[in-house]
Amino acid sequence: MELILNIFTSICFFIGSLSIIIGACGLIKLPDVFSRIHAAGMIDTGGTAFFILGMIFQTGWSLITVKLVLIGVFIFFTSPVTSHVTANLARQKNILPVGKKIGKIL
Amino acid sequence: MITIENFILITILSPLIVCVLTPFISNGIILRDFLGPIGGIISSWGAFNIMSSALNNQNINLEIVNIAEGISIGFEITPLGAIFGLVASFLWIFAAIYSVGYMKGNKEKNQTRFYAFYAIAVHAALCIAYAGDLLTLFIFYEVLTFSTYPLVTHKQNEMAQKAGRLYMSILVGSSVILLLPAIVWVWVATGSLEMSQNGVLDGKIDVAYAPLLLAMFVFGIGKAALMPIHKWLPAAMVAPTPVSALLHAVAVVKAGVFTMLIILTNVFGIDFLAKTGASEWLIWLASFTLLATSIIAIFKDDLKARLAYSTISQLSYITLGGALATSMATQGAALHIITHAAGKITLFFVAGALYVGAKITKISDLNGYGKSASLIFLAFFIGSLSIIGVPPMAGSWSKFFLMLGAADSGYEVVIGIFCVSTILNAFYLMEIPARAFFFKKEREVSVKIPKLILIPTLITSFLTILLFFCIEPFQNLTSMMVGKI
Amino acid sequence: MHNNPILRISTKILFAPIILFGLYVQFHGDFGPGGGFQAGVIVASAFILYSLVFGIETGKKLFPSNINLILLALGGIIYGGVGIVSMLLGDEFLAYNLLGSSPQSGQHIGILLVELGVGLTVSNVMIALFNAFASYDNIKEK
Amino acid sequence: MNSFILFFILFSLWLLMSGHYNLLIVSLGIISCVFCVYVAKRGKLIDDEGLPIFFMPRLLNYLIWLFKEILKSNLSTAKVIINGKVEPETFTVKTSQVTDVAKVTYANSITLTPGTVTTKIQKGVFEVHALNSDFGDDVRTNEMDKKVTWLEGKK
Amino acid sequence: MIDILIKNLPILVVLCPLITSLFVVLIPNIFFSWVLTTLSTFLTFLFSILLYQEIQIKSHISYALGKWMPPIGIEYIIDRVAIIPIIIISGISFFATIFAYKIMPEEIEKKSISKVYSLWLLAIAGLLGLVTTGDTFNLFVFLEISSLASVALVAMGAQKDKQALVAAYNYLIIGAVGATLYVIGVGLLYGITGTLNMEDLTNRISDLNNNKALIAGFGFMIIGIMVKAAVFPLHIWLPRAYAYAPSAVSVLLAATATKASLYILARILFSVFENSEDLINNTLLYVILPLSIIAMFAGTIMAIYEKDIKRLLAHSSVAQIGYITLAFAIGTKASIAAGFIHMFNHAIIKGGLFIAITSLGFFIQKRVTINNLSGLGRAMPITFFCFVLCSLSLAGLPLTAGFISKLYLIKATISSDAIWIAILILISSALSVVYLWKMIEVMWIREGKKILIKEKPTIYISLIIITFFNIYFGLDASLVVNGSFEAAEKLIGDLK
Amino acid sequence: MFLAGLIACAITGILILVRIVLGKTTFDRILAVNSLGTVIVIGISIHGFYSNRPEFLDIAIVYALINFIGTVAVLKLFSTGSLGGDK
Amino acid sequence: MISSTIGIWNYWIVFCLMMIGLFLVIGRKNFLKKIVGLTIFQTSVFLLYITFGKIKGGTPPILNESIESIYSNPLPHVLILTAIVVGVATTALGLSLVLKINTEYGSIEEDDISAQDLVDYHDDIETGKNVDLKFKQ
Amino acid sequence: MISELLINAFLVTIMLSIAIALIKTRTVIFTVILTSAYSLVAALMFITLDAVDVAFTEASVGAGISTILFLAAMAYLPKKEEESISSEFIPALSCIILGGILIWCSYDLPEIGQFTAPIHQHIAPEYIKGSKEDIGIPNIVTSVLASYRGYDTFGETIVVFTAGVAVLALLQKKDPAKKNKSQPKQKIRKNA
Repeated sequence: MELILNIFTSICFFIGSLSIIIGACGLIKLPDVFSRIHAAGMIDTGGTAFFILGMIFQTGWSLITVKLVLIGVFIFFTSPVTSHVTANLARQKNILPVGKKIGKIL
Repeated sequence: MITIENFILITILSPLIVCVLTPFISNGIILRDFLGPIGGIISSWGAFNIMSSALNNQNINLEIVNIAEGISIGFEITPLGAIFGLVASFLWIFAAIYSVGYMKGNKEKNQTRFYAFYAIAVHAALCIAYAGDLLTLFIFYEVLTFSTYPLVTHKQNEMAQKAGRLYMSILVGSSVILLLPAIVWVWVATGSLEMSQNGVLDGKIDVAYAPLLLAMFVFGIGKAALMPIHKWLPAAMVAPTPVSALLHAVAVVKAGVFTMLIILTNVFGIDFLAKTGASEWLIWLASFTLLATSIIAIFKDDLKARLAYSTISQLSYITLGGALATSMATQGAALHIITHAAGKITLFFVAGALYVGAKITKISDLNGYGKSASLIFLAFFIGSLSIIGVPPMAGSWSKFFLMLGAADSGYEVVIGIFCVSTILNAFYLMEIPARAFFFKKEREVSVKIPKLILIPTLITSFLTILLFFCIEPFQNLTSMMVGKI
Repeated sequence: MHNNPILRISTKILFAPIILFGLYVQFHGDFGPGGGFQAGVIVASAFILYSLVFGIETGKKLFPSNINLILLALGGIIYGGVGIVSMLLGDEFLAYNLLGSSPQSGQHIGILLVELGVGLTVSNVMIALFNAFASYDNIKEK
Repeated sequence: MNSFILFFILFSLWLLMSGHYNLLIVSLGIISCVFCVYVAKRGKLIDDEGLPIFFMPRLLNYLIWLFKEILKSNLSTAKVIINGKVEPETFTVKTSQVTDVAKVTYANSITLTPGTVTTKIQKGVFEVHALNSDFGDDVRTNEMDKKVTWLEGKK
Repeated sequence: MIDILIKNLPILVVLCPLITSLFVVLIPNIFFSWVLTTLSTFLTFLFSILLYQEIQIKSHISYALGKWMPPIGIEYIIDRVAIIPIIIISGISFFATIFAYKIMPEEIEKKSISKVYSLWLLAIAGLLGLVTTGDTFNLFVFLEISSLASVALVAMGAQKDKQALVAAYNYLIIGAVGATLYVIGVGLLYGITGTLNMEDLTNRISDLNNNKALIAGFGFMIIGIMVKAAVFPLHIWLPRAYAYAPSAVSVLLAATATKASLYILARILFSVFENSEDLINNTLLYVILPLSIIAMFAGTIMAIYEKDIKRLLAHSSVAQIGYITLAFAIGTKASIAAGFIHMFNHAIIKGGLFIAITSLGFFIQKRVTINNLSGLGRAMPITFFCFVLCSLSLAGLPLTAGFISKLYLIKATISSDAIWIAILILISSALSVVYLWKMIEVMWIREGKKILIKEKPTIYISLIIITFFNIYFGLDASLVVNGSFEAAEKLIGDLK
Repeated sequence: MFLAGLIACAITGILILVRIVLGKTTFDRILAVNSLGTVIVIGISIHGFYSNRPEFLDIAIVYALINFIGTVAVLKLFSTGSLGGDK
Repeated sequence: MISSTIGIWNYWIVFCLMMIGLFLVIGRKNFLKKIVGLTIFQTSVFLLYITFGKIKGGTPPILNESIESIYSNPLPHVLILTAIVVGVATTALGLSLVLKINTEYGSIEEDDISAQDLVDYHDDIETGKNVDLKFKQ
Repeated sequence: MISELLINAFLVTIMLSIAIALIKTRTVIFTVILTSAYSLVAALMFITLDAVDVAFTEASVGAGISTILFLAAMAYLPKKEEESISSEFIPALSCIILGGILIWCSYDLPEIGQFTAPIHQHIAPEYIKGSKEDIGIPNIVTSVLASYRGYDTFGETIVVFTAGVAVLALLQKKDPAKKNKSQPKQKIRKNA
């Protein structure tokens, strides 16, 4: 049982690690603020989710799980907010996104 | 029956009470003006009693305040102190009367303040006279300095400010930097602040250090106006004349030389000095001062300045007497305190009278005033004779003893110096009555000398003659001082 | 920034849980990391978030500055009061043993109250600091 | 009413977190929750926006779907980042929700799925930035819009 | 009840202003907040006097806070040494509070007054806590209370003079660096001994000889405290802080703030590290002695050339602190006693001088500079008279308190065969007459504008009292002198 | 396993730091700092498991909270020029 | 040698950090930067203390029945808790002063401010043109 | 062991680089962000050094509140730091000297984590024992904080209170009546 859980955790951690590292790479690689937000979003969502899942496998059902879930919920809740507000502000300060534009811009 | 302790208190406190009362009754001007003389009379009554008890060789110790363990403010009667106390309090009567006349006649401002500080200065001088230990001596030495500052700068103008600065910097500087550590040194060396008739330092201090300690004392006592630190005295002449008269002829400078004598006799002890020769350098310094200032005095045209330099020179007599470290010389020095005081106060009174009466300050302006103010110049003449040392004036006694002492000590050169100095004295002092009586008047100025000025002047000049005949009690005291009765 | 609906709504939703979390930290300081300071800061940060999003004036309406001042002192008074009570009970200052029926319960009560005092002061000071800084008027005197 | 609901939510949260179930701590918990509710009420936070109860029934369903979407887009974003084929585009979409809460949920959902970000919100229109046109197409299908509108449950 | 009071006296002294400060901030009324402050400082003064009596019986009181026995809990130690700064601080603060009544509302906006009084009490409480504590870290906490409160008080001067802000800022930063250095020192010592309690520390470092960490820890502690005590090269915060603070605050700070730190310095040097004699002797001889001598002269000379009077007095404080540290540096019983005597006397002298100068400034409504003083001696005779007396006391002239301290200082130096130091001390004190006289002269001699000034009793009453003390302790110093000698005995009696 | 997670977090952290340093616009930095915060939250949680005391997740929560509020504050500063403004 | 160096190298880093912080305080003329430096300095000192408290193989000092192990030293933690709060208090006060200074002087550079002060001082004293203070009447 | 060292080295490197960046940078906002980051990393360091409570506090107080305060203050301050004219040599030298002294003395400090060091032997065991027996709460830090050294904490509360009152008194808003009178005074510039 413990072994299986450990394997699950390892898998989750692996995926999580991958996603945060790729996210970080994206943060460096991508050309402008707006596209970087996507990479950051990867760290916030994919990374967090998998890591927390992996840890939940370790704890079983206990107080710690609750807290882990809370952390997850909190990050899920705040991450889009900060991303959006950042993007919004960048737009307000007249930073235009690169690339082609389809449709009109507000 | 009033005990001697109470007499000390009476003597010391009556000027203080005068000072405290003066501001409160400044509305009743007349009463205020009388306070000084009354205080003087009470005070000198006490001083007389103290002197008589000193003559009976009563040993009186009075501790007023115990500041902390081992230090206190206390009073004690020494023969020398009794003399000085009497001089200061007795002459204060006349000076007070005189100053009323002077201030009124000159229409000075801030008279109340003047009288108050005047009284405080007298108080400090009296406290110095009866000081029981070195600390008390030092404390009131400083009080005297500070209480005279408002008097010196009474005019509150630029010149007064400059003079006041010089006055303070020399007196305070020297006393704080040198006198205080010297006193503390004695304290540390002997373990107490007491003084004794034969000195306290014998065997307590390394002989090699004795001249150094003496130097600290000598230069610390700026009021004795030895040569490098004499500058304050002429500068202080910007003060109103009563101040110059009482303080810079009697209280302040006499406090200085009194302290000097006390240090020489009661701290070092003349035997100790004679044995170690620690004071030899002082003899030469004092002699030099004596001659140099006499010569300077000749070239001063300002009357008060000339008198000031004369004072410096006379003070050096006293220091010299102490430094010679023989009993005769010391006696002479002690007597010179009183004789010179009587003489010099007269001279200053005259200078003030001339200023009030005719606004004259320069000697060269005096030509021919002898007739219009003959009494004044007569007083001046008598005073001058006393200072020169001509019998039957008091000054002759002290000069006589000093010369004897010099002969005793083996420094024959000093006798020569005395002689030269006497000639110089005669030269610069006699010029004034000579000009007044024998020179031709250059311009006509009416001389109006108020009675309140004239009378004290005459009385003090009379005193110089009186003293010649009544020197005996004083002489007894001085011989008690040197332990030979 | 309250006209940005995303920010506004997330603040509205998060506000109460943050305060609750702060109070949780406050009262569970005995068992895990946390205590008055941390709790105070968390509670204060909830209010700060509120003020940031809805504006400082609204924030002051929610938490008037005079109440803030009173609570600011009250925290210290509670802390000192516990000490003084223990002194009146005959012990030394801040000795909690006599506060409860047994020394241990006395200690518990004491620590609880003391931490409460700390939390109150810290949270109120932090809010007060934020308010003072944020509503500073940059106009020169005279 | 809403206050009570908030209270119960908070109190259950407390109980879940606490782990100490003695009288003192629980009563402190109650006091804390009451305090929270009071402050929230004072701050005028207990309304449909601060406590969107009407979401509750269908929320879980939506979340599972959203999570799936997030995983998918994570994968594709990772691909894009590794490949480096970035062709960002900006466009606007219309929204069909009524309440602000729902709009915010929609916007947040867009943002949460990596690859798309809402950059501006105006009355009925969002400005969305996408990493490349594939992501943009996902949004433009309006699938998510419908889901959120369904979640809102008002019409 | 009385038992409880007596038992808890050591803490009550600190607690009284501390707790009151929490209440004062809530009172919006100016008058009542002042009344409460005065009451509190008075009670503190009363407690400290009671404590003094207690000390005469017991000689050493150890108060375990929270009933945890010393090395475990925090301890308050009050002995014959600590009582001196306690009395100084509580006494001066009482008079300063009385002085503050009229002058505070004039300089500070009405809305902030209660807060300022609260800070005032906090500063006092911090200083008192500083001197009573027997725990090195607790000391830091109270150091910070007092310094934060004093910084804020100094900054309140900005309402009349904007330079107060810069002064307060420098005070804050330098003070914080000093406190942090002190904490580093405490940390290093804690690292090698494992204790924070001073007495325990003394015992535990006795077998650590030549431990580098010990030396460094000691050094950092000393530097930190020296910053707070404004010992010479670290004094740069002081002149401005004193000069631009609100009047009442300058009085409080000048008279008390550095005293507490100086006491801590003495305590660290002679009590905490009494077992590392070499270290202490070297520090005294090669660090503190030269610094003190430089301080004496630098402070005095700066004061002579200074034209802003409050700054002038602050420079003179630097010099006076030099005297005190010099006394410590000589390190004999007599000299340390002299240091304590001067600490006490300097507090009352500076208190008086600052009260006088600030009330002058208050009446002329200007920054007090040498030019502005013209003619004030005649316009304000009472203040001027007290000012002169206090100045004379500062210059160390007879019949004043300052003379006593100078006398004992010189005696101590001469009896330890260092007559050159005695001469240096006296030269510097004679120089100090120069700047004091400069002021007196201007007030006395120069004609000023004819201003009609009516001195108010509410302002000069505390000036008169402090001046009276200046004279009184010059005439009856046995209390101070005996106390100081007992303190010195306690500090180094068993050492040398 | 946990160590691996930690190392991954560390690598991510360094990469993000590179972005912070490179910066370009302030918004890039804010974004990167925010991501760094998330990574650190994860790291703290993992560290708890790694050191066998997983009960200290409160710190992670606080961290996330502070991260959020900090970002909001910075953004507010940029949008209105002060933290007190109402716009 | 190496082992002892490893044993204390953490101290060295902490000391370096401290010195950088201190340098910011005393070397920089910008008032805000000084406060930042102070924060860095203090935080580094906190690290020093916490490093003292660490025990190899220890766990955080929170008792747990299920774990029997060594607990790290709690005392430095307590001290630093205190110190952190003190630090933040200092920072807050410093910042408020900087704000006021900026308002009054229009600058927070030390050079600029001392130049202004000097002019002020000169106006006040040398020329005798006395600056009236803002006393309330 | 190695891994602990590794984590430690990583964090320390980050802290050092942040500190150096702080020396370099002249932009205020960047300074503030870096300071916040420094505190956060320090908090991580505290966690790895077993000081969870401290980490908690540092994260919330040191990083959270002070950053917000910095930001709040920054709004009114110049956004750029000017290059100073005066030399930075002497401050740097004195810092290096102090650092040198500290490194010199570090050889006599106990090795990190050594259980036999006096610091762990002297008083700390009594706290650990006492917290269980006398006080009965698991968090030793809390029991030391609130009970054994409760007075320190009291002092600390007072420090916070002091700071609060001080800032309130300093930044007190002026009476509106007075504000109307206010006129901007002419600035005195360096060259003027």
